[in-house]
Amino acid sequence: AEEFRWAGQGDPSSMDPHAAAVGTNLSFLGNIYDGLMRRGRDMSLQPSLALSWAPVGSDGWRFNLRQGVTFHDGASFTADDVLFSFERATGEGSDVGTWFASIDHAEVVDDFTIDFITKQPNPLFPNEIANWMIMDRDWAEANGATSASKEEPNFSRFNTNGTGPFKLESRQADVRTVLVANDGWWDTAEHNVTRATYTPIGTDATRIAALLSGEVDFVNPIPLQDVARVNGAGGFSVIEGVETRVIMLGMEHQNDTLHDSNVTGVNPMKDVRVRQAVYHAIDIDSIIENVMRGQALPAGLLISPGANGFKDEFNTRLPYDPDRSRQLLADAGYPDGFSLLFRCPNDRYINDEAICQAITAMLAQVGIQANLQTITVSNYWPLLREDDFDMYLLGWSPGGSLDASHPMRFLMHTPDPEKRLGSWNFGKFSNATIDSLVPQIVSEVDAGRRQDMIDQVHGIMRDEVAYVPLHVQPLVWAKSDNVELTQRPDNFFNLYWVRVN
Amino acid sequence: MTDTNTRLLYRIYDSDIGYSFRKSRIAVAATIVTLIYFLAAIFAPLVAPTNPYDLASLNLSDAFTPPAWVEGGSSKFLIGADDQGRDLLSAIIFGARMSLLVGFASTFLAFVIGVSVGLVAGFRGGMVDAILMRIADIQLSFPAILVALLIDGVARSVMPSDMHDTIALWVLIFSIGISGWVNFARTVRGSCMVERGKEYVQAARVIGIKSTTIMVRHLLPNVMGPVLVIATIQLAVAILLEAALSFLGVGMPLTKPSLGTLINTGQNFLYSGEWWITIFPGVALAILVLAVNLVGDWMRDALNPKLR
Amino acid sequence: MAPQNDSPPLLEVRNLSIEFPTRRGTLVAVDDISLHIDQGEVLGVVGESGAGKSLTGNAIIGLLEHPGRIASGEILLNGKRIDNLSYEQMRRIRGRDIGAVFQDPLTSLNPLYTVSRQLVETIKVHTDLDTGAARARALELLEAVGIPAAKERLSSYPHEFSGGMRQRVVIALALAAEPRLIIADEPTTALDVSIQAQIIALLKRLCAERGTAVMLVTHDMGVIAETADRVAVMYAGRVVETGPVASVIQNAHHPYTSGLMGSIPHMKHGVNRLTQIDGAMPRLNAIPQGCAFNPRCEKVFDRCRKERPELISIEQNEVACWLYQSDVGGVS
Amino acid sequence: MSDAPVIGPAMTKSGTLMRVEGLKRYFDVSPPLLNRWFEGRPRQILKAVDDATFDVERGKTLSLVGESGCGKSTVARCLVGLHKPTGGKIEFDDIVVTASGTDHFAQVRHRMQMIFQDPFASLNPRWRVFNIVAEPIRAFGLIDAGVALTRRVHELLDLVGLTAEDGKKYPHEFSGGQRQRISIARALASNPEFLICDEPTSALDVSVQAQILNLMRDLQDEFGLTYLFISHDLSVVYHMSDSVGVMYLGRIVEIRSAAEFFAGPLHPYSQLLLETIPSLENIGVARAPLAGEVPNPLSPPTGCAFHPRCPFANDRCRSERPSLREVNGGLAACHGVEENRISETQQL
Amino acid sequence: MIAFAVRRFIQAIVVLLAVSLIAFVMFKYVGDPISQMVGPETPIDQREALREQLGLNDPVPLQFMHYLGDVVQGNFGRSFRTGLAVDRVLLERIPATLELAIVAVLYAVVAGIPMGVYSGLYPDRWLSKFFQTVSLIGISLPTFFVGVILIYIFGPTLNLLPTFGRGEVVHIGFWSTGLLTVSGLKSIILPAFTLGMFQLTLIMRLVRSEMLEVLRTDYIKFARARGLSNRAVNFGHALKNTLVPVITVIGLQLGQVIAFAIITEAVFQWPGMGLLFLQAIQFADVPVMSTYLLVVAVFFVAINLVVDLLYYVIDPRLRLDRAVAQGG
Ligand SMILES: Nc1ncnc2c1ncn2[C@@H]1O[C@H](COP(=O)(O)OP(=O)(O)OP(=O)(O)O)[C@@H](O)[C@H]1O
Ligand SMILES: Nc1ncnc2c1ncn2[C@@H]1O[C@H](COP(=O)(O)OP(=O)(O)OP(=O)(O)O)[C@@H](O)[C@H]1O
Ligand SMILES: [Mg+2]
Ligand SMILES: [Mg+2]
Repeated sequence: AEEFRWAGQGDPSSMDPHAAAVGTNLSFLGNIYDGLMRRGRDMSLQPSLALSWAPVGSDGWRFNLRQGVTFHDGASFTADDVLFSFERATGEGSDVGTWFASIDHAEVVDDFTIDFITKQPNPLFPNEIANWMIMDRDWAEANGATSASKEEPNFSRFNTNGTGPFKLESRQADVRTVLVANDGWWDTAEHNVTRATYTPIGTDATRIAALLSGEVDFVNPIPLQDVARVNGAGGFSVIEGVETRVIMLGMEHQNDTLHDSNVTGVNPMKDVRVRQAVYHAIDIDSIIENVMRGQALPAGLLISPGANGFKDEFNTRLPYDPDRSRQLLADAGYPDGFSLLFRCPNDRYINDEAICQAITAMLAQVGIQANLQTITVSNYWPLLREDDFDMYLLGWSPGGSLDASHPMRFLMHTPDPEKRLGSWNFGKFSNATIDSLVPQIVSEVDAGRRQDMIDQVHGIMRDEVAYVPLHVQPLVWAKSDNVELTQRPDNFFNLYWVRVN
Repeated sequence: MTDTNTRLLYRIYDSDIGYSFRKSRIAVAATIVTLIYFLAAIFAPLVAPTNPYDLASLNLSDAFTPPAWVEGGSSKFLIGADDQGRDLLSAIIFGARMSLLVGFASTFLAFVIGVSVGLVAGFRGGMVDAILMRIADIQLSFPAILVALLIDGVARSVMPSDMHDTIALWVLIFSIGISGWVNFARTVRGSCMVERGKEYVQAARVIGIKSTTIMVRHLLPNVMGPVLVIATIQLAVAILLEAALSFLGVGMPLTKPSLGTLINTGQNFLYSGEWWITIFPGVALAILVLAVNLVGDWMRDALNPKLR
Repeated sequence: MAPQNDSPPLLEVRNLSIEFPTRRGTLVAVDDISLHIDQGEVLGVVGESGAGKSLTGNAIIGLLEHPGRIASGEILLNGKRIDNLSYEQMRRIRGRDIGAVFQDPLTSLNPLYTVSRQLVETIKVHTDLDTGAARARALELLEAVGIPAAKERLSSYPHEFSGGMRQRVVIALALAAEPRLIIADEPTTALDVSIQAQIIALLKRLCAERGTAVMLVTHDMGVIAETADRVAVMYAGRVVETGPVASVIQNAHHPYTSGLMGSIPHMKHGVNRLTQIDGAMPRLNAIPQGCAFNPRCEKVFDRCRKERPELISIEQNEVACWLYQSDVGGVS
Repeated sequence: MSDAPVIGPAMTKSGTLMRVEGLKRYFDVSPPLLNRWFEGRPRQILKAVDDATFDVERGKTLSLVGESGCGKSTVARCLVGLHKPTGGKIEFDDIVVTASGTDHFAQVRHRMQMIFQDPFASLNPRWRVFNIVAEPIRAFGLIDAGVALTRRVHELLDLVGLTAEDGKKYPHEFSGGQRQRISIARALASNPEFLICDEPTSALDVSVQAQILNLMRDLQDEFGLTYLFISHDLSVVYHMSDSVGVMYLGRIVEIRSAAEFFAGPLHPYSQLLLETIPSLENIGVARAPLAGEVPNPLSPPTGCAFHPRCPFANDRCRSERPSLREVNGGLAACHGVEENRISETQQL
Repeated sequence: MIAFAVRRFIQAIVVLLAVSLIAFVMFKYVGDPISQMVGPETPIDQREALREQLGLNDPVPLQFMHYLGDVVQGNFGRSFRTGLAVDRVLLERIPATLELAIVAVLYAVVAGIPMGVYSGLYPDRWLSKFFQTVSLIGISLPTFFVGVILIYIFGPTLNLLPTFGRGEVVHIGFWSTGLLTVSGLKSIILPAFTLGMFQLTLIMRLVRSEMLEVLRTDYIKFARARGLSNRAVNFGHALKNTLVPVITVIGLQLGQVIAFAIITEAVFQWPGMGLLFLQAIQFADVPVMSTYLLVVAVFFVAINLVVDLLYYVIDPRLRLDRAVAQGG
């Protein structure tokens, strides 16, 4: 009987695996629900409820399912449950519908085989659904939980019935959630945890105090500055890794005027020289050393090393060169600089506020007066959606697919609500070549040709300074020495890799 | 003129209150400390070694410089630098300026509202009084911090967002001020009810002086004693409240930090050994509030005839 | 009427001075006064506001308030000093030997307790009676002070009584342990004219019945006239004249006393201009040298401004005035 | 207006200056609505002054006496406009000041002034004496600020026995008697003809009281002032008045010339009041105290309000309220007097 | 008595109505609930539909009427964020906050009153001066700062006390209590200390000054003149008379404590209403916020009611009606 207690920053907003495509939820629920496949310690796709998968015909994928799997309530798992989970995930109220954007329909072949028919070839489909979790149709129907919608009293938001390694024992939202090991799990358990308690602790200092005073075994994340302290405390260790999330600056590309500026009637950011000037003004090494305490990688791309399509030669940054920056501004017609509205979240990314402050100071040194406005993330997105910024800070992680095309679809393609493309491209960066390349990249099966197109996009991206990539955010977890666990680069934490000694 | 001034000064010096002040070493010390804060706040740009608002002057590589006497410290940063490479001493001086500004302005607002309401309620009595005092009751059932949080929240969502930092100061002043008027109103009302029954008020009414004139010229000066005490206490409360709001993330923005904001940011570096970033602003705040409270305390005793 | 026999007077105050240390030096509020009260005697103490009457009374029951203190002098009860007793020893004397009635009946009673509780509490402190007996005694006392339907009123709270009734309760409390001396500090000033007479009459009757001596502090000469056996007239912390009541009123020697008598509007004297003493009693911090009354005195002469007069016997009275100092001879 | 007379016009006219008819002032002291609903408690009207009628002769002094709470101050306040009368008529110098519909009060306001009881409360402690005295002058716009005003204030201070220098001080620097002088100076500032004095000396020591009473009489002689003098001290009233009105529970029970009144009051209450005056002559003789408590003005006894305390009360007194009737050159409200059961010579 | 009760009740209703109106109107304009309810990917038309469905497009007075109607029926809506019925969520959180508040106030009272009495009785002793000084420091330190430092000291440094949460709780009916388990008791020490420190100071200072004032009254002097013992005078007479204002303040403070618990709960991750409220503010969770406000107001009103009744018990003068008191 090994107890494991851990603390994180926030609580999963729902126990429904389709309700929110948010890391916190998916990571947590991955302990309760299984998907068709799962990612290993190195992010590689591994069989889970699907034993194998392969393209079927030209436009589809076939999944052969594992037999003898039962849900926590004892019901057995069949292809029908997969079909149900697909319907549910694409249905009303689901937040994970975009994972299936390429799917036309699904067909149950037999009890343990299912086909997903795509609208056009989609080589990445298995990657894209790596975080998709399977629910039991009978249980959902019996409890009126056939949709993931939020507003009705939805049973599935507080109750679970997965096939995963842990069962939900009790849950008090925002206070504590207790899981117990599922003895009937289909896989042999690597973990030795019989009971696991999760507590969300919002305040950094309190969270780290909880670890250091032995009240929890593991916390995620810890503030960067406390790494040394934890390592030095004795009995604790920090697990550091590189997350797949890239932090960047976004800029207004389309509007003809800035929101808050001493230059009116023009949008300097439309001038690529100005965007380059911003790029050159940023001393990323200093930010990494002082704000990120040396625990981040400088980024030249919107994807991190290890992502599909990443190439080192494109990952170089424009050098820090304030003089060049001033020169570029002068060339663009702003020898005295200009001012702009710089928006920044203060509780979304690691040290986001401090990063923005540092950037503001650096921009000030070349003459750009950024009016920095920091705000809690829940109010941040609406502002970005309302186009209420001149420059903003964004972090992007290529989700389950870990593919270079992911940020292209969301961040680089011209916004197109119809096709659900460019939906996070708040600055409305637009480049015809990229727009034509993105669909091709998405459906291209040949790896070489695909990489060429990706490189082409990355080239344009950098020439145009569509975004100013900053760094790849680190993952900093801390645990007590008596537990072993695995940090996955997507910041998912899996209980089934935990051993308590 | 100067002659009357010096005479007035001497009168104050020589009065009972002046004497009790001189006799109380604590009160003198507290007043001096408060004055130092005030002067430092008023003349912050002259006093502070650097201008912490001038972002262009910041150098990120100065970040986390410890106090000068600690190993690794630099004489450039007497009590260290914060996470942005800002001179902490300057930040504290400017932070105290913000805290005092918020404290003063909000206390003044509470004072104006409270005293007006109290005067009207106490002088008019009857229905007007009943209604005003019920409003005060309702206000009281919203503790100050809630009121401030609410107003702040509302202001932030109603105002255009790029004005947030610009208006943050005003929002703070308004919300803290609004949450503090009841004490003034109740006290003034109480004293007013006593005073309005006194015959000097009736004497004024007999010669047909207008009510508003009576309130302002006759009553107001006579209810000011306890009001001053409350004002001092409210000043301390307002400074603390501002700090608390900053801690909860709705106070002054990081670009114009108050002491509370500084503590809040610094708190993140307590465990990593960069204690000075939070401890110094914390101590600065505590000393300021303590000094103000001490002055208030002394004043309460000195002005309370029942206690001397 | 100095005591004729050998036994000491019930209460004797010898050369009592009371002072207040202040920042501008020590204020002498009561300056070297001597008084005595015999068994069953009513001593009236009159004087203007601030003359030091209450302080004297408070000093006698040992309740001088901080920072006031006895600077010198002795207070003797039955010949034994009581001014230097500990709090506990003095407590035993208070209520049992010396009772007190203060000016304002509105504030003398604890508003939170019933009348009976306050009475029973007092009785039990000074006697061995159990609660039942104490209650019975309380009832007797209330009846004695003339509270109608005393039985029902026992469990009333002070605020349920009128001012006059409350003062009766206060008197009952003061008499609860049958003290031999009552210090009544302006017991009627806060009361209505028509009630004042009732209370004075009551106090006088009860004390006469029980042989209780009374020190009656007041500034109402009329009250003194009808109640007191002897009078002490105080001015600026000093006793300026003392003697049997009739003699002081009708045959005042001290210019202050006679001025005081003259300034009382007399019904029977026709509507003349009142005698008036100009000026006001000096403040404590500005008591003139010599005789404190000298700036207001019509008969002032040099010596008055320099030397302080002591009490000397003139006829039945004792007077502190240089006019009557035989060695110099007055102006008269 | 700098050549305004230093002193109010010395009135040579004689006759009635102030005429009060049927003056009523009621206070609604009902318990709160809910108490009335749930506890069945009635509305309660306190008749502080009920049907008071009297005249004040020019240059003369009318005194009102009576126990605490009998309505003396309320009468005074109605006269100077501090209370709005519930009913009745007030005429000042033939100008109807209060009657339904008309209000000429502003016209006469500066011609009457009031002196209050408490010398400690009647001066604003935060004002310098100069400003206190100057306030009515400024309020009525009698003299423009400047030298004339200063001179006038100094004259007034001088008049009441203070010095010009005293104008710079604050009230707390004065003794009670001096403060009352300041009050008088303020009251005289607007050259009033009529002064209402509500127990002006009851807070003072006798020796000081004598100074004030003398001063008031001097002023009356000098300027022909008319006084309404309120007191509960009959010996003071005796000293000051030309005529006396006795109030009991909001009603005037007797009103006569002072000489007659003190020679032999008619109403039993007046007789009792007179009895309670301590006398310096009868040393050691106890007064016969007036029995009984002051009745509750909220539920005054039926009939003659005095009957529970009256040794002469009979059934008629208990049921029928007497009204003021002419008796021996004065007015009295008493069945006994009317029926000759009580003669003025009969002493208790 | 009935009238008194009814009056109090009506006042309470008015206060509650006003509070709910203010709460409703204010929160009507805070944040955008829709963006919290749906994922970031949900298209505009779906958002609009949801807006319509939730009645967020109705006229404001109508929304308020609906809201009131619901509140009266005990239906406080569902949290925008978690979808849980708000009353259930809050009900779950109330015990934590109440226990914290009550323990804090209790500690403040139990320590504050004796300290106040002592320094009122013996104002010149050094211990009184010490109390005075300490208490001033107590009201001069920001709560959150104290909390942070305490956590630092008792958590990682000394490893003595838990630094977050409530520890083990025991469920008794709907109530969950941490006061019956060792870990629960240990957990409440730091937050209650932090929260109560300010109140302790207030109470101590108030008791002291009331004591000083009461000791100067005539009835205390008269009680001494009657020969009562020091004890009887100081505790039987003086202390009881100081209680009336002290009780008011304690009552008012309990309301304040519940609100100021927001900070303490945030620092110590105490799973009470305050933490919920703070989260709700962050997520513009209107139903939770307005219900929290209502709950605080209800507590406030309830406490006031109790205080009034206590007055009634302690102070006989209040039992008398105004008019009678005047007439007598
Ligand atoms: N605490 C004090 N500090 C300084 N002076 C005081 C204090 N208490 C009393 N005195 C002064 O002592 C003098 C005598 O006071 P006391 O109360 O005995 O006068 P009194 O004769 O009783 O007057 P009253 O008739 O007004 O009661 C007064 O001048 C008063 O100002
Ligand atoms: N504003 C008021 N509201 C209610 N009742 C009042 C008010 N003013 C006076 N009264 C009542 O009217 C009655 C008469 O009061 P008034 O002050 O005229 O008496 P008084 O004769 O002047 O008494 P005193 O001698 O005490 O001054 C009293 O019972 C008093 O309680
Ligand atoms: Mg006295
Ligand atoms: Mg009166």
